[in-house]
Amino acid sequence: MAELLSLEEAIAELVRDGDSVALEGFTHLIPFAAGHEIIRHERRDLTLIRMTPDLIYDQMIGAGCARKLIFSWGGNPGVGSLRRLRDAVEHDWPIPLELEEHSHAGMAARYAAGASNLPFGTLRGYVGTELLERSRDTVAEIACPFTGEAVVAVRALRPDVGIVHAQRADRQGNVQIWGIVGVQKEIVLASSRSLVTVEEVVDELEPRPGAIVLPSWAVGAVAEAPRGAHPSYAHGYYDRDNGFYQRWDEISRERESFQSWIDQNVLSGAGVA
Amino acid sequence: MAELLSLEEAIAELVRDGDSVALEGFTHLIPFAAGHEIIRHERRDLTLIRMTPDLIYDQMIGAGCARKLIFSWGGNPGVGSLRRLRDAVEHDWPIPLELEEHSHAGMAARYAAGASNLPFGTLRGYVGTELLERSRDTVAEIACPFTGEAVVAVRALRPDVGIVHAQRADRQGNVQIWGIVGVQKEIVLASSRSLVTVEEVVDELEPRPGAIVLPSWAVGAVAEAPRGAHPSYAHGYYDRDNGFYQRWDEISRERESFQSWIDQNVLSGAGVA
Amino acid sequence: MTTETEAPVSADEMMTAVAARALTDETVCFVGVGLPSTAANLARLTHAPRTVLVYESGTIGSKPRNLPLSIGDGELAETADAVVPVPEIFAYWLQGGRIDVGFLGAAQIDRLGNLNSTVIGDYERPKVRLPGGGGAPEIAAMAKEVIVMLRQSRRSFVDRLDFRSSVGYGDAPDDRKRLGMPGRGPTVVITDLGVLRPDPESRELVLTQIHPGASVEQVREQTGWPLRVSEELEETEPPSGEELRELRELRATLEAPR
Amino acid sequence: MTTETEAPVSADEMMTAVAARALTDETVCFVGVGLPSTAANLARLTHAPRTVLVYESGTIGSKPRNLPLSIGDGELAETADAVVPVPEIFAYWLQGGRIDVGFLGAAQIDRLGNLNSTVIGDYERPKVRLPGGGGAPEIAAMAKEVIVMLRQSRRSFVDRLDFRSSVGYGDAPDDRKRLGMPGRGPTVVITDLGVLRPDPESRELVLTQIHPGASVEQVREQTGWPLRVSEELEETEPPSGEELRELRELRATLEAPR
Repeated sequence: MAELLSLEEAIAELVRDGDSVALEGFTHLIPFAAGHEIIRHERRDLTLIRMTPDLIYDQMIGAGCARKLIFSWGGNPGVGSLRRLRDAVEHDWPIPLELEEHSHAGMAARYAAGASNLPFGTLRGYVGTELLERSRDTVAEIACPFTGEAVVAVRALRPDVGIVHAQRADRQGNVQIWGIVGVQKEIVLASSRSLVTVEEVVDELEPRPGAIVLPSWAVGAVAEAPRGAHPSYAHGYYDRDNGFYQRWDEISRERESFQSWIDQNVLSGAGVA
Repeated sequence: MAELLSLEEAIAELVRDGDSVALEGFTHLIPFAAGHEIIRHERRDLTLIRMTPDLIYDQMIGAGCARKLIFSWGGNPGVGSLRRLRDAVEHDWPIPLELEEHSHAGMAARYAAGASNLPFGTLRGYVGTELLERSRDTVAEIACPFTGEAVVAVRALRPDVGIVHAQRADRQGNVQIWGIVGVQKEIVLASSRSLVTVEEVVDELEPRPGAIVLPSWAVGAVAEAPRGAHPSYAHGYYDRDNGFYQRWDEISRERESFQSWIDQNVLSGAGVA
Repeated sequence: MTTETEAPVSADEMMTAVAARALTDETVCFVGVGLPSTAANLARLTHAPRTVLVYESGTIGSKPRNLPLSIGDGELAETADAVVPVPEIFAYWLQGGRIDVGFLGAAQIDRLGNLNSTVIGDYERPKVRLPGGGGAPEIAAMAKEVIVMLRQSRRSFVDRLDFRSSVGYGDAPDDRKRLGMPGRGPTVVITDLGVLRPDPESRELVLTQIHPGASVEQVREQTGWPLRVSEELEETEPPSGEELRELRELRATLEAPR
Repeated sequence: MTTETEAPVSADEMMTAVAARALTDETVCFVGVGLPSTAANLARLTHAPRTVLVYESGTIGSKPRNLPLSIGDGELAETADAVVPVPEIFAYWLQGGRIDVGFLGAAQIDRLGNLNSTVIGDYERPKVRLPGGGGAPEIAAMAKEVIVMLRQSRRSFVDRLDFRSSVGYGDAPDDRKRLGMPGRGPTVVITDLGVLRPDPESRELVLTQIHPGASVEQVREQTGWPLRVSEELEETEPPSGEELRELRELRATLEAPR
């Protein structure tokens, strides 16, 4: 049964220095509040895992939480670069950042393999690209034992901690997610420990079209975090704050402006931007 | 875009002698009407594929449609044996039946691999059982290229024709299924040609909790077949006819009683039992 | 609904009640139809209300009021916390290592708890073609532990299986480890005569419990190998009035028209 | 909403209109944000109303009224025929061979249509770290054909990519076949100056169409290899009044507060 914790308790308990941590949510339901709590807890040497690092990892990388990034597309969607990510890769600021780079299809297959307790996932991909050569530890060509055809194996991802945001949980800790469901289920099931932050805890999860439910006993902890996905969005609760994504380009441009934004909006505990 | 056809036209057009055909539906939404239409069309030498052959394949095997059966559990659920299946395997009546036998997990992985255009699926299974030895053409042990761990590869299933039953389609041929969704999506996507029989064709598919939609352009043909899953059930339309499943044990016990049931209930065109 | 509680306890009822007792609360059970489904639901309705029932049709957390005749009855979906596709139930949930207890039946069992549900006689020319493995091979491998339920006779408790559909302890005590099976294997075998458990060293099934009215001699007679009997053989507590009432009410839902 | 139709046609508008025209009706498009999404929606709102938009966030058949800024905006889910998990969109739909047209952008392209969206400079010590491959490597491999959109300059049309993120025609005309790629590869490359198409034999990109106001000289100057020009070079038809109006209305939804 999932424990109902405060966000602060949950991060303190679940995320340790040196952990591999996946905060997922494909554009939708990105767990910003949880990421900010990790910054406030000053966790270090994390291996951060996310298909699209997005602003949340730009912030965590700039704040010095990450030693390594496992990802597949590291831009600011519709806007441009992730400037803190680039500064870490191009200039080792604030510390060097090791990259493990995949395609979206590969990352999705790695998560699904992790959720399935398989050591690898299989796909047709990577062939002919330099991604294959760059990632020999986690991508390998294998032959079909029946047809001899070459396909690609990608190493399963089993993060130490998986964190997602969802719309709702009930008081028993059952979680309900609707709209774009991304890889939310896979992350919770693939990770050794898991946390779901939710917009609200309700008495009963009313069935909804397109909703999936993660049963309480498959979830580690649930923490209430209203607007916890802002500036991304929570379908049925609030829209994506496209303006903030555009402003981030300016905020994150210089180390100083970034630092002062983090100081005022994250470290002060004043809550999400 | 899916063609809207009559059931008779659809079977005439899609199912040919010698085809591999999967009529799926895991207990729920078993396409009985389509199976009966195949019997009426006197299709022969089919390779029938289904996780649970159930009464529909007992009928098709007894009627002489099948040369081979690919399956994982061949009983009458909650009742006992499939007597026509047994008669074919044990006494070659009406003709010999070749078996390709898997586990449920293996069949599900084979369908998913087919839908994914992969030559094989991967699972932990079969090891230590005689199923592995009996099915060398379709099951093989492979090693993880990263950890060296042994896992099992199962050959993908890509039936010539995939047939499922669903609750509804709209006039464009988009299909809606809810309740136990089984492997309905996988079969439609894994097969070269596909047919979805539906309880009714409606103007609009109103979203429903737990429903999935197969877009028209991913479906070959749609045919209206009210009560087309009887004696299995269609969630929201009618319940499972448990009494018929129990009576089938008697009907199918002798070749004569079976034959006369088929004559009166299928071949006469009088419709489903 | 009124149900008979004064009729004598049948063999099926004894097996079901004993199986239900083997479930502690908050256990996640992967359930097949028949006795296992009855037992898991009985546990849920008596001492283990938070037992989670997972059916291979993809329903997670089903709470049926009526016993299902098939693994995929509509009520299992209606009362479930979640319904997932069949490939997912096997990959993410069973293989993912999230099932505490798997229930299995079989036509034959051997002394190391291996099961046959495939054929009697030769595979190519069987005397009886049985339904086959279904979900059992992977349940036997992946569930954290397995409860086996079958009636005891020389035809079912055999020296040598006609076909090995599912692995108990294989051919030797450490075979599960060698085969890479994460689950512990069969921890209890419940029959109409008694209960057998694997010896902690050799993994050979040992009679540890005997039902009221059965004798050790009778159990030995119905076992196709020289049966070991525990030095601390216990007698099964008969089903209580509450167990019997709930059980008979449950079974009545199976026969009642819906 | 009123929109300007008298302003001169911008480079982005020209590219978008040309890309939209490349889509025939009932095409299933795998779409990324930015110009591709605008082009596919423009096609849907003009000559190809049954174009099916698939976004990598898992939305199938999205019919947005407002242009999405990100690949996963809520409106894409709300207006979709189906929303599926991300592993499924890549496995069953893209890899399953159900995508007719994939749209791709890039920072660099070479003469055989291979793309770089990963780094400028050395991978370990990049001058510019770009976002990376994302969905592109598998879209390039699996979509039945690929439409590439990028602005033409010596920095983008290069003799040698700094990194090969996605395969066009590899290093030789039959490389796609050798690599087991089911799709045909890039069939058209649309720039702000013109349109390039692969030579049927050598697969080298050839200038086949030039936009009004651009010259062959100018295109050659902005290409980092000796550019071949088709003997039947055509001039692009400028966007019609309807195309321009729909396009500007669409783009206005991107900037408008929601």
